[in-house]
Amino acid sequence: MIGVEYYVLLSMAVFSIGLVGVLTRRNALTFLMSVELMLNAANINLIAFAFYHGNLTGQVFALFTMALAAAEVAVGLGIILVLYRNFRDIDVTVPTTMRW
Amino acid sequence: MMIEALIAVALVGALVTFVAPNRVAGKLAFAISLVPVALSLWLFTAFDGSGNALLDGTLAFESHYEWIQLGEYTISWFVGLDGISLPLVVLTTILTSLAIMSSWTPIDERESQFYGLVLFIEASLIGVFAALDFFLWFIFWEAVLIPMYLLIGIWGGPRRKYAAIKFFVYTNVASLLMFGAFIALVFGLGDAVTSFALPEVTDAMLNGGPEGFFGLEGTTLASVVFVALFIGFAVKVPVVPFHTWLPDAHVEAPTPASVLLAGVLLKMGTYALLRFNFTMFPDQVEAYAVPIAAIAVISVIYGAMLALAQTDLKRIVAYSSVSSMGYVILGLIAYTQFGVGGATFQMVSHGLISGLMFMAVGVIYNATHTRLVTDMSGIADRMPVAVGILVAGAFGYMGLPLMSGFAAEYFIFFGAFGADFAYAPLFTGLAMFGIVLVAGYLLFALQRTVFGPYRLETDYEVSRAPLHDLAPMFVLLGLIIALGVAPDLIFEMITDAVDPILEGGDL
Amino acid sequence: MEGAFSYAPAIAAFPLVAFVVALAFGKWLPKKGAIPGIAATAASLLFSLWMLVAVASGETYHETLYEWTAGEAASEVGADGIAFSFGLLIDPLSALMLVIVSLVAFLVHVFSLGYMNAEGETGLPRYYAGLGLFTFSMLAFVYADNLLMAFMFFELVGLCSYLLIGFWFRTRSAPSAAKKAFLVTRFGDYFFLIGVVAIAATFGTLQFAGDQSFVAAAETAIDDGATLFGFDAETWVTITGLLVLGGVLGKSAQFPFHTWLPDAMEGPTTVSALIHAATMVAAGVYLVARMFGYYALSPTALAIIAFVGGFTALFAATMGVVKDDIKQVLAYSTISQYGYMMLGLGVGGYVAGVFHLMNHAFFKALLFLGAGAVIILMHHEQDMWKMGGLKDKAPVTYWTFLAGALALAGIIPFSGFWSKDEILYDAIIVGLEEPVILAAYAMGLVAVFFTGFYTFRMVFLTFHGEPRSEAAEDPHPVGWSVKFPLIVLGLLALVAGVANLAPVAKLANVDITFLEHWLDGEYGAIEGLTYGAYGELLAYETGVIGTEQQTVLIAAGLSLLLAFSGAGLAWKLYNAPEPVAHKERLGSAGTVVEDNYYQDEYQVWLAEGVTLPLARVADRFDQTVIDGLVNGVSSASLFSSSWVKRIQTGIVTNYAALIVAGFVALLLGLGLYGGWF
Amino acid sequence: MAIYELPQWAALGPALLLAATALMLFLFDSISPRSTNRSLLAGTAAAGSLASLAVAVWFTAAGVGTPTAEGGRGVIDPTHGFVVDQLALYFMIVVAIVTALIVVASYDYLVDHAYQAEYYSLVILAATGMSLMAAADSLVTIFIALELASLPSYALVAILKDNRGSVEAGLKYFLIGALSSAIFVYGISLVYGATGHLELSAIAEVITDGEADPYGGLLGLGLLMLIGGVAFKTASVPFHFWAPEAYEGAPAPISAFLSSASKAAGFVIAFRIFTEAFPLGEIGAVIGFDWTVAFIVLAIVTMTLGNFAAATQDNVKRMLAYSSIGHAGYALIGLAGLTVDGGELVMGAAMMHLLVYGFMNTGAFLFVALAEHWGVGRTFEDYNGLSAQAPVACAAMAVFLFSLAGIPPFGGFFSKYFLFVGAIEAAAANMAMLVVAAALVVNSALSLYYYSRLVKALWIEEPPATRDRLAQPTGIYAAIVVAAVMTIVILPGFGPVVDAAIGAAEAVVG
Repeated sequence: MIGVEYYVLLSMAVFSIGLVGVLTRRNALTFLMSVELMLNAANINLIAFAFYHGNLTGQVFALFTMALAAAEVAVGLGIILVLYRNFRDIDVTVPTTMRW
Repeated sequence: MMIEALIAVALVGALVTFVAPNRVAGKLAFAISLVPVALSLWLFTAFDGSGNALLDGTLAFESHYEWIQLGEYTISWFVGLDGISLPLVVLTTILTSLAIMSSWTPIDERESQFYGLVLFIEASLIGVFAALDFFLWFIFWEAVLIPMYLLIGIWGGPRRKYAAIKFFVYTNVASLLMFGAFIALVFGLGDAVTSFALPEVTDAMLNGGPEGFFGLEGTTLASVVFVALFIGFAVKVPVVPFHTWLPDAHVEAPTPASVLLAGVLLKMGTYALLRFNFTMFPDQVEAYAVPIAAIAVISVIYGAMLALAQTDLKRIVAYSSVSSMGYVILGLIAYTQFGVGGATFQMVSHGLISGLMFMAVGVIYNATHTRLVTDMSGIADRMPVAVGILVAGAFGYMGLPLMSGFAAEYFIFFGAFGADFAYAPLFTGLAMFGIVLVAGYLLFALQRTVFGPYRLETDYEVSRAPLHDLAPMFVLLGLIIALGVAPDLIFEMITDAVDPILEGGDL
Repeated sequence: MEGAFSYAPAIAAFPLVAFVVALAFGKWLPKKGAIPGIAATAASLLFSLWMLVAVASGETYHETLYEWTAGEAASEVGADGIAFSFGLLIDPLSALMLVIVSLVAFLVHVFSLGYMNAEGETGLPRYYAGLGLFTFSMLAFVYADNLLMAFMFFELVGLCSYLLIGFWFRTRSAPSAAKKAFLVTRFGDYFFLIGVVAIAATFGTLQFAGDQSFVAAAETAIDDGATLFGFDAETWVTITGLLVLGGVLGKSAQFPFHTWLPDAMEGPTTVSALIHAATMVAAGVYLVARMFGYYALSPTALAIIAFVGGFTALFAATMGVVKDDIKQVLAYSTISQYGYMMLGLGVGGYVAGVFHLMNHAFFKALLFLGAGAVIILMHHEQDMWKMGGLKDKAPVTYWTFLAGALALAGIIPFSGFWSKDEILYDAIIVGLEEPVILAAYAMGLVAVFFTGFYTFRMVFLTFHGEPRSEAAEDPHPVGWSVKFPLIVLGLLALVAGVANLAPVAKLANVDITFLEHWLDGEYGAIEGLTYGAYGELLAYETGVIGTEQQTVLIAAGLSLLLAFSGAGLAWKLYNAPEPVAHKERLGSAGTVVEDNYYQDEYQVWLAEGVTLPLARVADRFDQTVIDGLVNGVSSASLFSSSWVKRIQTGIVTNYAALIVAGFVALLLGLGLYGGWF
Repeated sequence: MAIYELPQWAALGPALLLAATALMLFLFDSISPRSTNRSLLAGTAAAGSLASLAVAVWFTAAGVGTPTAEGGRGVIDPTHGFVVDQLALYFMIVVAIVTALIVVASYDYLVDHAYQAEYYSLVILAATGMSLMAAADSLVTIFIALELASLPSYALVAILKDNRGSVEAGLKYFLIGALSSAIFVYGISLVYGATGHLELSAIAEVITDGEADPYGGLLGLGLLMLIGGVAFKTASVPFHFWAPEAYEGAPAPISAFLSSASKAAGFVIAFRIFTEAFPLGEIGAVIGFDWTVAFIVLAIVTMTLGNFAAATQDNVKRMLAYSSIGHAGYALIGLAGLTVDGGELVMGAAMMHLLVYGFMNTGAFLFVALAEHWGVGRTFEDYNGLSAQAPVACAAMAVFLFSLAGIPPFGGFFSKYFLFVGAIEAAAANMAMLVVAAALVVNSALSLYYYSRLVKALWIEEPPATRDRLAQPTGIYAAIVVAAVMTIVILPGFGPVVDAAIGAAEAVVG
């Protein structure tokens, strides 16, 4: 029987990994993946807490989150596509026509 | 409903003028503006009010409707006139008409917009003087900014953009400060007030005063608010050292805008000072009498000194306004019947005289296209009548007896000399030295510009001014002399409204 | 005669109407507005004479006609309301002055026909309008019944002088002179106005006459030993009196405010005549006479008046000695003569002062109009060295001018002698007790010598000897409109002295001091405004040398002696076919005198060397510091703005980093605030 | 009103109508994919949003959400996770208004644009999401509605596929959005962990009962993360970085949509979450501080940064973008000024501001849309002297700008000055609010400067010699004029607005 705090630690680790990815990676796809990691960190929490609190709300919500994440990825990929078409690159630091 | 009619006519007139074709805009606007004049004159004759609007005097043409319920506070459409505001309303309508006529010559582009804005200003100004609910009053107070900003910005001189934005932002910041202070006061008054109606607030202030707010003692709060309000209004007046927007605005503004700016807009500041600081805070007035008197004296002398150093006719008149407004402050702080009444009288008088001066300078400028004292000389040779009026106006400004300026200044001096605060006679004597300085810079300017051998580099022949440029000035001159010979035309109703203030409301 | 006074307002109204008519329609009128002016002043003269008769028949008039405004004002002595009104006060003094003013104004109008119209001046409507307004203001001032009304018309007189002195505005000098005249007198009026305000605020009334007058109030205050504005009553009366005196010194061109007067010669000579004889300059002295009761309450004020008067008399006379321009000489003589009047009033010689005011009005008007005639003769040449020999060519002008000169020099039996002698007599009898007054008397006495000298220097240079320019060879003829006023005034200059032959009366013990009786209210006067009443107020001791008769003789003898010696010296030096200048004999003193003791210099320096630079400094301070602060705020915020927006680098990863950073900062901040760590 | 005949779920009518409209548009698109029948599409969309508006107004008038005590029909729970009270209806109205305006304007803006149907359906879908956000009262529904609003917005911003600006904007918006929603969800998970519930009322109960006390840290962290998510939606510091680019790059109507409706929706969830789930006082007892502190800081920083950055922009659209960040800062005062015992005045003022903002800011962006339609350029200089050619539109723009600056006689004056009033009132309880008030003064002065800069360009500057005459697209003109008229007439008619807003505020506070 593993205490909930371990799950929390795990999710925090995953979240941090995702965050670091977001901050360091310049490839749009990697960026996207990192965000997914962060979302899944949240899911871990939700499920763990659902188990801990003994109600299913968290688990259900986790399912919603996954679905939304998928939708998000879909939109994201579309945007990355046009990004590539316009900038011939998917480096997120390239498009800087608008600043200041 | 007369006041609503007054405002409505001006507003509708503004809209009509906006869409009218440029050719007819000027004449049309003038024709429209005659209606408010007639109305206000009728108000003047039908005036049946007595006492002070804020101190449960009987209001003339009052109308009061609830408008907004903001939490436990009511905001209402609340207008009415008393002996202080009525003369200013009449001044506004008359000056607007004359300003419109005086701009037929100089304004030659986008006329319909120009005259529309002028009428819009008129509406707002009437509102400022008639409104008795703080929010309503503040709306009109701020609404004046937009048209004036555009008037200066579009039809102004070379540095018009700078001048316009300076005027706009500077006065708006002051308004915000003043607004915040007053709101804090209302909250500080607690349950004593349930609306923003000025009479109610005044009543609460005179009976009990604020309980205190954000940790401040009631009296401390009152003092803080008093100072904040004073600064907020001082910018509008303007009082040294908050005056620097004025010369720029005046110099750049087109003649009619200057006329309204000096003639009425400055009076908003002094009017507000009278209505707020000097009606609601008798104790603070007493406490701060000496510093305020000092400020007044500084405004008078310093403003006159600045005027002395100028070479641009308009700048001279602009700075002289600072000086004249100093007299108003002196009269207010005197807190005697003649002092406060004279200050109010001076608002009207200075409105007429400065309007006349700006018109005269404008007429000369129309012909010479320069305002620099150094550029011209002996203009009297070419435009005798215009110069004659300019000289008359100048002497009016110097406070020549039998012109309204003398009456106003004499009332103020007399009222201030016998005032209760320390060294009142001394302050008065110092401030009075302004009458020498004003003569100095105006006569210097006259000698160098309109007199002496004719000199002006132009490639055309300077001709006499057209009648529709002169007519408004004759009207003003007539009014100035009328008020100078018979000040009681308005002074009686003014004092009638002033007395309650001095008695602290207990009548 | 009661009815007469109801027409009193018309006296001032006529010229006012003339002013309006001339201004509005002068262009289309024959003589460009001279006719209405002459008619109006003539009418005023007649009505004034009528008033004189009425007063002589024992009536007086003191009526408030129009309330300017009224209100509450807690005054220092208790009265808690005050009314400012226009009213008339017609008593012996004002009735007399009305006649003088309207007479001189009338004659000046007539003279103008010859001086202005005939010479084809332009802008005549403006000229006659100015004269009309001038006369109106002065007349209204003369019979004003309260100090404020007096001040108002006092100011209007200043305005008119400005307009008329600057009549030839196309020149450079005239506008400048006009400005100077107004500014200097305005400076005096500044004190005057403070005085008015102070008196009003102290006593709650500004009436000249009656129990409600401020004079009476002041008297009671002094008797009660009240404290006014922190001073004891008498000091306060002195202070306020001196403040009012400021206006007097300004208008009557007394030291140190005399500098505007010589420049005022830039105006048409007729205007000079009006200003000097009957209106502006006279107004000052008249004011002192008008509120003499108030000054009588304060010996200090009186002493100062006397001393200033005596000093000015001498001071101006010396300057008159070296002038070459005929009008300049007259100008300084005016200053000097008004010095005498001040001296007279200052020593309590109310009658003497008024007497001299009257005589001077006549002979000075005469002299100026004479000078005007000379200027016509000389084709507008004013330098006396270019004249000469006019005696035979223009006899009328010569003899009348001579009469005026004799009066001015104070040669018996011309009018000037009697009044000047009376002033000096009153001065010496007080002076024997009061050293200050004695000094004033001495100066006045010495001035007599100079007066005689410069007067006859002027006469000889102008009329005697050989013509020194072709203009003088064949003078331009003068018409009746010029001669008529000269003759009238000439006669007056000769006989006006009869009005008050005080020395004769004292010596021969005959009762012929008519003016004294007149002013003492024997025919009718208002309570408290009589010579006698003033006499009781006066605190002066008087003494005599030997008997009174001897004193009279000594005084008269001394002044006559000096006058004659002055005239004689002038005769010796200048009554030659080809007179030569003797200035260089004076050496350095001469140059100092020629430069008017550098009075103008220091006053111009005060205006342009001190005030103007100060103003410029203030302006620079305003532009840089105050306005700089305002602009500084805006530029500072704009600068910070351009800096703030830089954090929007455009690189999305930076955004992510900044978001996280900001979030962490918030976390830490609130964590610390919430005491998590 | 025959409202009881309607089933409970019908209370969500405004949102449902929008959803239906979106589906209809999809249907239409799938039937004839290549069709570019603009009038039909735009018409449908407009009709849908107007219908939603009408229903929302009707419900409000019918007294839905008004406490039964006051003769209203009380709060309605259409279904689990949603609540329809005055607050919900108020913001549904705001959303519907903005949607209608921008849809009408898009009619001209999208001339010869390939993806008409997609565009409109996405807009309406996003509007549906925002409308649902107004009614959601469970973290689940809130998150779903929020994503429903966000995902179409990403696509809309980038919809000009061949326009680098649009694509870049879309990318940045999406990336930041994704990050923010991740943080938001994580916050939710933590709150769930601390309380074991996702319905706001249930969370509140747990906190009030003190059962969450052991998890103070967890709860506090979660709370901050929720704030982060909200800050993203409302474009508040520090989650505002997407806004300038997104607004600048997006098609102008979309910028209007995002900066007005989306922001408003963000605020409604903020109001709901923090007032309902984390009651002041109790929450302070648990996590050590009241969240108002956070919002005070955010409000000051946001308004200051937004206005200062806007002051020296050259690109009009970007200036408006930053100014809308500044206004987010103003609206945040509505949360910062709350106190344990009430604060409906300040929160109501914030709501009024969001409503008026829905007109004036939308109008301003639509004017930019008009300028883009004309192709006059994007900078202030390019706008010089437009008034000579298009006086009506420029007059309307002047109205919007002065209203944004809070100058009477325009609607923006009241809402802004009521915020000021509210801030001062709140200062009685919390001195820090004085700083907020001071910041408001400084910022509105600065904003006056840059708004009038644009007025200057339009009205004062001389027009360039070479500029051919400008078209007058009906749709955009109509939208702009309507917005302008509303901005003006809302000032005299502000009474009802105040009542509605304060009522809405009372629904959640006190």
